[in-house]
Amino acid sequence: MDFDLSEEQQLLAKTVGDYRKQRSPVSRFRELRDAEGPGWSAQAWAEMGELGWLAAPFPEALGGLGGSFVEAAIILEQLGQTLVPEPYLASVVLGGYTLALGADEAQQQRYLAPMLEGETSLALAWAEANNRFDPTRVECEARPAAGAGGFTLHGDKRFVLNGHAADHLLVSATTPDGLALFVVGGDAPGLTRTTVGLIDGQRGAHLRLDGVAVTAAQRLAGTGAGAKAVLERVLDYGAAGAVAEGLGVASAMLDMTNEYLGTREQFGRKIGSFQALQHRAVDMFIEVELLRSLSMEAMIRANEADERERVMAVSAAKHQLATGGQLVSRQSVQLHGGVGVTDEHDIGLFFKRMQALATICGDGAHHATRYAKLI
Amino acid sequence: MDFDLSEEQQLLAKTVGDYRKQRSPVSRFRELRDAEGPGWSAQAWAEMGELGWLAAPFPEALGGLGGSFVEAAIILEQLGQTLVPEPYLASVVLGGYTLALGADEAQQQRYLAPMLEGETSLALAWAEANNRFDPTRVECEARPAAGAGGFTLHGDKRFVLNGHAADHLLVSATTPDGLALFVVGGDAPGLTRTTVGLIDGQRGAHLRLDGVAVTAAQRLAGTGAGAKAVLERVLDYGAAGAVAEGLGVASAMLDMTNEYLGTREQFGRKIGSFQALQHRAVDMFIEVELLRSLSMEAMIRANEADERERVMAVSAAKHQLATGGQLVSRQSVQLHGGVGVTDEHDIGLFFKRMQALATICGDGAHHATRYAKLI
Amino acid sequence: MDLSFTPEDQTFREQVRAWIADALPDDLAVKARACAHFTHEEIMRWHKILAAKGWVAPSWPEKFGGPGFSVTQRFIFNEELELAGTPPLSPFGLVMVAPLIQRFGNEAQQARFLPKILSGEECWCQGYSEPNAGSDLASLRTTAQDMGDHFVVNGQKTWTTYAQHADWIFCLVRTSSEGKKQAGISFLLIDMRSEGLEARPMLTLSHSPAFCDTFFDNVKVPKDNLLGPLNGGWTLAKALLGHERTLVAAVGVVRRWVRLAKSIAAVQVGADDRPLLQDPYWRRRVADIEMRLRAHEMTNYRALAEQQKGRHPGPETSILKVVGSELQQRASELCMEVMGHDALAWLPEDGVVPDNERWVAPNFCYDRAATIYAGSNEIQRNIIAKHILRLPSA
Amino acid sequence: MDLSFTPEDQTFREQVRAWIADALPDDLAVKARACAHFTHEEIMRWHKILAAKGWVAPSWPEKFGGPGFSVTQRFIFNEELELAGTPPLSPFGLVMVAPLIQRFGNEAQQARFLPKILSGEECWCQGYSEPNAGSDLASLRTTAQDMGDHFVVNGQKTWTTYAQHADWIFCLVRTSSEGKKQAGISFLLIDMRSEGLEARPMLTLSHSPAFCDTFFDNVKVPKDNLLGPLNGGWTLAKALLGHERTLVAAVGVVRRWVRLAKSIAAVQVGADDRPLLQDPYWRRRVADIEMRLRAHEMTNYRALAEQQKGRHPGPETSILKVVGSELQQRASELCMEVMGHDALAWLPEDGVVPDNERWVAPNFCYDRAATIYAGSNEIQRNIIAKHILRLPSA
Repeated sequence: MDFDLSEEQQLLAKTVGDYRKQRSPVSRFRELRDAEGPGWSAQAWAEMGELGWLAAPFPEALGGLGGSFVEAAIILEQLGQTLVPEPYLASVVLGGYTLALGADEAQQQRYLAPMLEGETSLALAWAEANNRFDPTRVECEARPAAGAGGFTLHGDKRFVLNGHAADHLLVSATTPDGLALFVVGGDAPGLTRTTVGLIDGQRGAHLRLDGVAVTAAQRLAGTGAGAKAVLERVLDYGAAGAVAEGLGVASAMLDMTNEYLGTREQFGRKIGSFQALQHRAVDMFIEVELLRSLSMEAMIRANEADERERVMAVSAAKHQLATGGQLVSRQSVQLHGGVGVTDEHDIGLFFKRMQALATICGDGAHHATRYAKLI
Repeated sequence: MDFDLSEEQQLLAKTVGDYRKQRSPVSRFRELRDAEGPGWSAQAWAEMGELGWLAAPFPEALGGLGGSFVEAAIILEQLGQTLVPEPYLASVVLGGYTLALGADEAQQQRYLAPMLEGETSLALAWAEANNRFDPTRVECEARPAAGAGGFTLHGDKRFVLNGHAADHLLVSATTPDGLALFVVGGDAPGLTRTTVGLIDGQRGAHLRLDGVAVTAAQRLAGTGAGAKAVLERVLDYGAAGAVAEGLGVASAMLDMTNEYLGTREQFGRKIGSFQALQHRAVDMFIEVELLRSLSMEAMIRANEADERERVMAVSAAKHQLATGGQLVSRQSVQLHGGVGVTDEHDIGLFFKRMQALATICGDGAHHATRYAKLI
Repeated sequence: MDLSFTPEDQTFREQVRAWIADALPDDLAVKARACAHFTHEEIMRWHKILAAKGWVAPSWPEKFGGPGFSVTQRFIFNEELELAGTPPLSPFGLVMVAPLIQRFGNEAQQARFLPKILSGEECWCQGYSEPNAGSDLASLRTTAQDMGDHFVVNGQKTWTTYAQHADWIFCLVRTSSEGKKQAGISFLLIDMRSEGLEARPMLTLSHSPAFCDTFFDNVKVPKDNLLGPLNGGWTLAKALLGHERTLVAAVGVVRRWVRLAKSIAAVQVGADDRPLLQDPYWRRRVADIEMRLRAHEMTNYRALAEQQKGRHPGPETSILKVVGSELQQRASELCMEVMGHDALAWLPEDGVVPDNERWVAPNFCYDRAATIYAGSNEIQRNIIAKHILRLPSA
Repeated sequence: MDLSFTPEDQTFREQVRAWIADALPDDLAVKARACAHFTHEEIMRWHKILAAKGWVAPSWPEKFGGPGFSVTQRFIFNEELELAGTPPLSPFGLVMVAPLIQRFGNEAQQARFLPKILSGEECWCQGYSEPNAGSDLASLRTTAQDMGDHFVVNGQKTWTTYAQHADWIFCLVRTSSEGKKQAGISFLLIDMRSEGLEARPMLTLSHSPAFCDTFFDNVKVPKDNLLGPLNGGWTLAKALLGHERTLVAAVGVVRRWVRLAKSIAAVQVGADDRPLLQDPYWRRRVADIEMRLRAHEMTNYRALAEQQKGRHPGPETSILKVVGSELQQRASELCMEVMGHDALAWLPEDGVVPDNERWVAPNFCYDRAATIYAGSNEIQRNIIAKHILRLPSA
């Protein structure tokens, strides 16, 4: 039983922390949000590649730095604290792990390696109109094409994180022999990407696949139960990643709120001296600490292939994000009073990011139901 | 739209209120609880009969005073405020309404009339081990006996309120042609009554019916769907009655707690001056007022034969008792601190009565589920 | 006790319903069904339709142009407007300043202001809060200096809702620094086109410019525009607080949000391929809110019944703001939840999400203000603790 | 980071489990399975069995008779005891006063008291709270007057748990009225058989005589029984508070209650003729508590890991009491709920309700104290606000 980070991990946390404070404060997120464009910077992405953050969690055999998901979680928690907008969760966790677990070596070489360098970015297209957070219920079809093992893809994908900007999209579809995953280029003929504004000020895309032709080499090596297992594991990494980033968001909100309580005056006193507000702040603190505990467990157990252990740890953590994390978020706005509901104050940006993270990779009800099946 | 009581009703509330303050303070309940015996006094019951309280809600044709269920609710709210232990809910509401709705004239004359005078008391035996608050799922059997329409009753009934003391027990059982209700004398051969201590310090009984012989005249006039409809309506009266009594309990607890907050000192100040405790008291006040609103609606709609309107009003109110009422109860103990968890302080007696009332005639989960089916 | 409506009330209800169905323009009816935000122009268009019918100010006395509704009729009327989802009228003129002008204004002020509020010719906004006077309203610093025949106003108001559309603003200003801080406050009516007055719209969490920072730089205000006595503004503010309380019970809003949640849940498919609304878990979630809404509605009825009998509002009215605003948030949170992935969309184009989901996310964000404005819920709880429960002060 | 146990730890766990299965007397094992209350006699019987094995005081240093467990072993050991549901040992001697005697006592005191605590020959209770000093402990009024070679103690303690079974009581008493009220308090060890000392048992909500009013009427206490410095008792009290905090995390209790709720829900039949545990609503209710318990357990592990490294407890330890006690209440409330009608029964005879339900109602009632004792949760929140969040004082 040891909750300490290794020295390397502590250094990583510090490096990312320094970077986001100096190079990517909240004002940077706000500028990118309000500007035309993808909402994030390719240059910053390339820098993250150079710094090794994108490769950190992957084994050396795949071009990674030999870390584990813990490294990704450490980075995400830091990025959450100033709302760094680069698509770490979408591209490294959802995209990267899909390739790491589901692709063959050639595919990893071709699609994963350049992403780890920060040269490209990825997206995972799994959500559909009728699958309510279950990645294995897929209406998108992969119809066998004439000739050597190719397919044409037909259907719609929704709310694809980083789908508007990704160079390569990983798309789930049903083949005659079961669920499969395909790599599709962002500029593939027959693919229409509609950029969708998200509640947190980031962007995503809806995809229309109107007979997109893919070759056998674009189908990820795993098939049938393989692709299903890959998707389930990847979405657990995604949920644990959202929890880690959400922990960063929640702890930043708690700090901002405590700071506000200690400076704002009404009725001739600091409002943080009012006992009812103090106890509210304590309740927020409790939820942050419980979220931290479960985030620690989830970032370790997300690596486990054993389904029960993994699912219970990840779902408990994601549910805590959607309940405790949301409590912190909503009470932070409340305790900021009038300024809290303006777009001018940063607290609202965190509030919206928390709302998005609570939904991404399954909301609280979804994860609680999943947990309840295993008790 | 009028929420005012009539002059007669106001007078009734005042009369009952004066009686319970002067003649039945909480100390009387405590004495009866700690003494051997049924836990209530036949003499007080006879007095209540003389005062007309037992007859108040029933039509004149049945020997009543021509009021409605509103009168019963007014009386119950008052009785709740000092935990008056006489079996008004069990005998007048559950027993009385079963006879009023389900019995023929001769049966009403024989069993209801003396109860309205306070000469006898009644009990309704509907709960069984496997029916989870649903009175229409009955395992108790009524087997046709040789000769003129009689039956023998076989089976077990549980947690029969006032079942230990009632002169006549109204028992549900399944006949070959459907659900039926029977009147059984407390001393009937084949009937075993086991007195069961209840959490609130009152008593009830488990019944074993081991071939209890009943004649055709002991079967209530309604049969099949009739008995089912009667039971469902009666349990709605019972639930609304529990709400009214629970409102009395909750408002007494709020008053006691406010009083304590205004007198108890710690850290050199009245503890009621601490803002966190003030806001807690406000939350209790809110729940009491919401309970009052729903109790008003339930006491009127309980009379409606239309199932949807009646069920929604009654179930919403009972659910509020089990949530808001329990919040008031639990926070009252909390705000009393150490003395609150001793048996010596009255607040704990109210706490236990609230717990019992929240369960009687269906708990919060039961009523919420019932409501949810109708939305 | 009687919870039913009379046959006359029922007839009235049918008349109102038929009239709304006929009078509400088609484009507004479409938006009403989608729980969309209405623009200022749309709101004022509906205001004028109601005004032409004589129904725009149901609570005004007849002598000022009210329709002479009984309290029950007012209740029915509002309920029908809410059920139809008609544009919510701006309350600042009709419901907030007008009753004060009626009660505290002189005849000249009544003649000058009331008809144009009624007709919709002039819109109002409220100048109360300041950057350092939110919950602690009496600490306001905007001053009005007495210059003989006029005042000169300097300072800043904030969170002035829709000031950018307003013709007039009613303000609390400091006219004296002597005595208790509540004692030196006056109530001024100020023309928004005055020189030195500027309203700068500010974005809210819903990304709509719902309120402004409003700056006063040597703004001249005629003495005629003082409402009520000099230094007596706090009394007017407190009188208004009572009005606001029933205004913010938000029964209609909550009911609309719950209905919306159900309409979304009837379409969104759950993990078992059934619509969420057929899943016991989601039915229970809806039921929990509906049961509490029912309790809140009954409490609101109790307050209305008191009003109808001309009695002082009972303690139950004090909880309306708190319960209503908290329910409003719960209901819009539920709408977000039933949407699943669609809750991620922000101000989406046509077709990105179903029509009835388009406005949920901004509503959800904007609703965070419900527990803050009109006296934050913390302040409301302080007031109840002190004035209703009479708990001791520190 | 590593959440696994070493192979050595696993072996230790198996040894402990096997020993308990063997050593726990049959009659106690039966009660353990039913989550029954254990009597004082039963608790002390188990104490002596553990003492004979050398395992009764896992956290004591070896030089005083501790078994030399590592922190992880202590954790595993406790977990196994909790899983087996063994009688909960009285904490007052072993966990509360003993560490203070070890840290603040002189050699004579250590030799006099520690061996008898270990063996179970002497039982202890705690004399802190007074009728007017509950949350505000420093306001205590029980006095110890210095008579040269002894003190004379006068006053009243209340909520002294199981004082009727105790041989000794450790007390906070006032030895000076000068300076801050915390400054004049001393820590005395008092023989319960002293003349003038009387413990009157008081019934709790669970109807068991769990605590006493304890009266001191000119009780003579030798000077040798002063623990720590004169007027330095507050330091000892604060040191003890840290101990209590991990004691009241209540992880084992909550886990036992949740397991009990599930065992009841596996038998109780719902409206659809299925056991409640197969109904998604009740599974979700259990899951909600289990998920929060998981968070609480992980937080407790974090605190243990800090302790293991010999570091000061982090801020996470401050929340253990609050979260644990609130979970404990939620879990016993859930037990009551799944029982349906059976929740009405009070201390039932054999056969009235299933065996595993018999003790639920008194447990539920007694658990109301969990958020009150050992520093009420309101006091805990005050402490966190001040010392962890460093929020300003009024």
